[in-house]
Amino acid sequence: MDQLVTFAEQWIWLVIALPLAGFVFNHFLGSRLPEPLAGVIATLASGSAFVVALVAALPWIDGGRHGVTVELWDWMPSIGAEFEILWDPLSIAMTLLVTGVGTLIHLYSVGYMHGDGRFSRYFTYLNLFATSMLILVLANNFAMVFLGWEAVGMCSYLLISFWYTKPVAAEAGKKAFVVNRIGDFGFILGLVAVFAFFGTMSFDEVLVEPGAVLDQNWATAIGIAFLVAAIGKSAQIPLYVWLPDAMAGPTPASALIHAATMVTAGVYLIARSAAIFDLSETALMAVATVGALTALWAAIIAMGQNDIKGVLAYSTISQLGYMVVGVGSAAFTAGIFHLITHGVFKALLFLGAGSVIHSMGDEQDMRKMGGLLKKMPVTGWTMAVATLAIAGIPPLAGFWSKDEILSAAFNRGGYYQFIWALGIITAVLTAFYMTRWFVLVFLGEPRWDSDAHPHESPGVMTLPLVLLAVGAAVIGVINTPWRLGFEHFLEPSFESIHLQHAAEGTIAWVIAGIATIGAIAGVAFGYLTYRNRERKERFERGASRLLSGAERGFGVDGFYGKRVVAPLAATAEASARFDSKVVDGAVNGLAALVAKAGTALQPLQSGFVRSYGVGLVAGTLVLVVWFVMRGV
Amino acid sequence: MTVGPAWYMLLAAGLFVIGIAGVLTRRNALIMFMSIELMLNAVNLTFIAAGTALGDLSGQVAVFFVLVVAAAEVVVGLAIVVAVYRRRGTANVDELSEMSG
Amino acid sequence: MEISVISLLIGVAIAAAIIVSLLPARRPELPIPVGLLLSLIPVAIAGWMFWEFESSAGIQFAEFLTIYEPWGIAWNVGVDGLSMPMVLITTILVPVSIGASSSISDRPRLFVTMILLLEAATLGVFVALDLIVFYVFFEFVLVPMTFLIGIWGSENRIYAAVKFFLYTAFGSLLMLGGIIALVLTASAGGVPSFAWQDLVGLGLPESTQLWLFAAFGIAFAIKVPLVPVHTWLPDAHVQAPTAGSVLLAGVLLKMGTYGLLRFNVILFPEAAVQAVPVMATLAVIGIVYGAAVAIVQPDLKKLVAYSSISHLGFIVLGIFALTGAGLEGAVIQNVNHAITTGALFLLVGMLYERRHTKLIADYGGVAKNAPILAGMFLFMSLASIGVPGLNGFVGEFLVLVGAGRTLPVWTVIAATGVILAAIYLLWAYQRVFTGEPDKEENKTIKDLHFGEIALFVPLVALVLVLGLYPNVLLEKITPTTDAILEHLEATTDYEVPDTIELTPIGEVEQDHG
Amino acid sequence: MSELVIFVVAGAGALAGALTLILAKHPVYSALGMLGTLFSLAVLYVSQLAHFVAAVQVVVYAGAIMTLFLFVIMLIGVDQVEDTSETIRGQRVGAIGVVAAFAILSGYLWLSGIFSWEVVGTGTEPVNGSIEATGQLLFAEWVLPFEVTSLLLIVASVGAVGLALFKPRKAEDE
Repeated sequence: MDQLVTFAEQWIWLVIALPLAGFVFNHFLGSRLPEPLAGVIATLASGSAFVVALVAALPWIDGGRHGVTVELWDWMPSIGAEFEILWDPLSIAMTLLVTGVGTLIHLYSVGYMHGDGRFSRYFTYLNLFATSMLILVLANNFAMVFLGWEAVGMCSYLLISFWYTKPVAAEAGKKAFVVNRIGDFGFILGLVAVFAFFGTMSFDEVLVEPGAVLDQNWATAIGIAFLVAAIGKSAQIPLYVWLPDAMAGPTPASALIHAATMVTAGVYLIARSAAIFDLSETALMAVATVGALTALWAAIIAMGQNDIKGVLAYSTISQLGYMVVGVGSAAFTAGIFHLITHGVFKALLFLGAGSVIHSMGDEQDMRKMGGLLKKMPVTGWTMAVATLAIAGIPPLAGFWSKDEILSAAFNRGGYYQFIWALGIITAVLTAFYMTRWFVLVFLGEPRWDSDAHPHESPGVMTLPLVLLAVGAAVIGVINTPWRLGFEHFLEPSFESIHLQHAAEGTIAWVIAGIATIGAIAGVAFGYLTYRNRERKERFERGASRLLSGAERGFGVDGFYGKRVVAPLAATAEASARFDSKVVDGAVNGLAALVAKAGTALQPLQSGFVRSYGVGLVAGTLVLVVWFVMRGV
Repeated sequence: MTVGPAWYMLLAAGLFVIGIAGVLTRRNALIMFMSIELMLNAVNLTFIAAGTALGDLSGQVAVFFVLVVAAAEVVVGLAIVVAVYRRRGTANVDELSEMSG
Repeated sequence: MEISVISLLIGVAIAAAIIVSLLPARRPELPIPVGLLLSLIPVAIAGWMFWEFESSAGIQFAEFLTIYEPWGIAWNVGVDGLSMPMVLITTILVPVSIGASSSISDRPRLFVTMILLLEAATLGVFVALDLIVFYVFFEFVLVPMTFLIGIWGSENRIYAAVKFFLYTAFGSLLMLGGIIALVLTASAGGVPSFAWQDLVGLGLPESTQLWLFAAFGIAFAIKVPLVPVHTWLPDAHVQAPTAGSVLLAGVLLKMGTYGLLRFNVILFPEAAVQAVPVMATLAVIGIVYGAAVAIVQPDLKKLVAYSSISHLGFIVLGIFALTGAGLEGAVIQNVNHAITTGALFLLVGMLYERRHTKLIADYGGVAKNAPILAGMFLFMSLASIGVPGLNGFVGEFLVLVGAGRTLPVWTVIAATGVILAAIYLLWAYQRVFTGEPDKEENKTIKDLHFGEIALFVPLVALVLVLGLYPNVLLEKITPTTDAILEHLEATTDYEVPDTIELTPIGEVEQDHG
Repeated sequence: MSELVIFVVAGAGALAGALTLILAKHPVYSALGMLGTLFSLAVLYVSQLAHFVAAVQVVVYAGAIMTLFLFVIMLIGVDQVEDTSETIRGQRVGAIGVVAAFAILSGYLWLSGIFSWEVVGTGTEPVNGSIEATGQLLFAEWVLPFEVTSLLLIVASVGAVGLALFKPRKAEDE
């Protein structure tokens, strides 16, 4: 074991360096390689990072072992920001998710991006994305987290606007970046405060015992600042608007953004700074509230979406809400657990959706699908698993993690039981809309356009689907109420914290039962409603206002456009006018004034020497008088 | 009876004022020039008188320097007058007002 | 007396200017390559200096030759942690800007001569420690720059050149008055000395310091420029040729921030402490206002110019945060901004050469045919926005966390500049480069050729090195900035806050857990 | 007593010459008036024991400079009679004003007695305006300014030659 720890200390930097090397290699040489090679190299880079991480993780698997830090080099020493890797259970879990799921997405992309003119460029971005996320999760100080944080934002910008010739894609990429920047604003303020009180950014000093430095108000303030950051990156209310638009990128990129990387960063940040949140009940409640509201709100919107990826996008937001509820209930392990399971099944869902879109000739409207299960059996059945997993049907992955969060929230009591209630409602809605999604796409009669020829995707794409489906089915076992393996594994990362544990005994069974019943009810209602055209139409008529509102996302984008962007643009316009008219006008006005004064004084310069002479003598006179007065 | 320096000063002042009047009222460049020379001479007179009165020979030395400067000035000034006359056919300064603003 | 390396550095720049000016007039293709080659010598010298530069606070490579003893004027030069980075980046930007001028066909010999003279003068500004020598160089910088704008600028060049000259000359005259007043006050009737070393820590009365601070401060504020004396900058940038813009943004503006630090803060510590609210407010206004105005600029070059105003605000904020991280951030941001904004101006210039327009609306979809150009623009934009890992972040972040301790409210407002920067640069990128090229001219636009890419190699390398390992600079800067803070603490009541003390929860709730 | 007589006579001569200078319509008369003033001043210098200066006054001023003046007057036309009517608006008023003011100021200063200082040298040890004394002072204490004046004269003569060589552009064109 000790050898493996040494291995981890010595070689863990490879986890970041390998994808980075893939990025550098493909960046300079990728475009000269034959098509699949760039993708293969990128996949290998990511995969080997996974292998290294897996081997390095072995000593920690049993739990109870503390993290090690590996310093690489100085960055900004005066603020305690070094390039330093923290290899502890939390970062191990994140790293394995990012590299593992990431590798499968890489592999899948080799098939999906086949024939794209910028094939190799896509893989450079993908590798860079993985690198950035790994920097984020492996960082041992807030500044380095922020480095990864911004870098994933940048990569998401590059990937979302990958097809930049489409104005929609370019716009979506920019929107993602800018909205994320609003969250970053919170992050920066949080970091500024951390530095102001701790004098360093290093986890070693900040997170060990923040209660010895911070007072109640500032603990809350820093918590809220980090919450704002998480709201931006993890697409919570009110900054979730970028995520649905992020669909404009290639579908596997969406999978990467939504499942393994990027959006989970916010949850990770809160979990990582658990020691600070632990000090402030207020901050935790704010987190839980944001999460619960987002989960519910996004689930409602997801019900009305007709875009195959749109449903998934809002479901991501909704599931992220669950994770935020988890960390907001101080059940940090539960939140991370859901992050992991969600990473697996959401990657699966997106890749499946990509497979469908791919085979349908870039058709994304679910109203033009249906009955694809027969044409695409592998995709269809893996999607069935994923749907049941996200719906929370036991014993699939989603059930365990979701139940853990809800149970913890209920167990925390008081206000959190209200949060729990919202969670249950969301769970029912989730089961419903995901079933609707599955039924519309894979069951029923074909509603394809005449020129569509759906077919099963190539093996390079279905292999990741199968692997992920297996994962989605079984990954829940790592943390069941009977054997809290994952929680135990993570515990060293949350040692000094009052972790909220799930309920035990009878109550646990009751809560699990309620959730299960809710999920089954949702699935059943969804299946029954959408499997039958008549009932479907009746339902859609009955709930038409809700559904059409949900389809438009309840006009939130328009509201922001009108109430936020437009006033901002007007202010900017006004500033520019002010600048050219008033500020510069004043300068030019002054210049004009001088010129005018010159013109006014021009006649004095008559050109007659004798006139000047008069002035000369008069001046001399004045001088002499002055001398006399001074008494020389 | 000796004449005190004050009288010399008065005489010099008179010459100086006359010189000013010449510069300001005459428009022949040569006469203006001579008026300036007159003013310089007035100043020279004060140097001499003061030097004598104070028993200091430096007053006379100062006159030498004024003289040299006056000579140099005359040389250049007259050259200018001649040059202008050759070009413009006049020594009337009122006609030379191109520098009017 | 041995000639020191600094005299050699400036001498080489002047010699290069002379050599270029003596090239035969009928060989117009010569000046640019010759100038480029010659301008590499100062890079080597400055690089050697940087290598040899020790990480300590004192003045290094100092040289002292009396010029006029009764007035205490001397060729008194040297570098410390504040000036060394600026000397280095100045020498690096000069060959880049000469290399970017291959399209100059009108009197190229004079053009290159002017750039080399500009280099000599700016180097002089950064190494001068005698106030008169500093002033002479500070003013002399105006001359070649005015010619660069006035001769090789675009349509409205005369207006811009005159505005630039008058505006900045006005400020420097105030400074000259300040210099004389300072030296007269300091010498108090004895033998005056214009040596900066003699003027540090005089303990002047506070009111005197405030007056002198204002005299110097206005000159530097115009140079930086701080709102509201910034309007010469957009005009100058828009009209200037590419090389002029690069050097203007990269080096000339830094003379302002450098001067604020070198003179205002160090010579008038009491006044500097007093002036913190004013200067910080101006800086923050500059950050937000510059960014807001930049968003809606229809002209790409003007947009970058306003972004400069915004970024320079960060530097000033960092200076007047008066904390270790703030000062470090300000100095390193000086360098970073020179690199990224210099590169952005280069790119705008290259776009202009291809399409002869600077209006954003005339572009669209350029990335399709010029992916390298687009990628470079995006890279430099991201560096400028302050994406971590690239250089812009280090300075901005250090400034923000440094200012957080002493100027929390200002910091919060300044941090919004981070959002706005993303908006204006990415929006500009979106409008210029993305989408389908719908205009005929944009469909045939050529990508960067080899020579152009070569210009960016040093800049990209610097962006990455300074983003990932800024310690190469920081370790040379920090001793000096620390010394400045010690000096402040020694001469005023000001105390650099260590960390802000709170009543920790741990103490309050001792019995709780 | 003799000094008083000399002062009155020479002073009157100087004033008369000066007035002639500025009032004569013809430049030649002006020059002659100037000449008179210079001679009168030389006389006054002698009475002030400034023998050498007086000699120089006659030789250089009256001899060289005035000759030069006369030469130029002849060169550019002796017959040029000046129109004395004033054409510049306000010039006459201004001129009279400042001249009067200057005169009044001088008179005031004279009356206020600031020139009536205690005479130091007279009677005890009169200054020696001889060539030796002057020369000794000039070449010892004042040697540097003296040398500089030589430079000035060279520059002046070079300038004069340059101006003389200058040809109107019209002539060049023809």
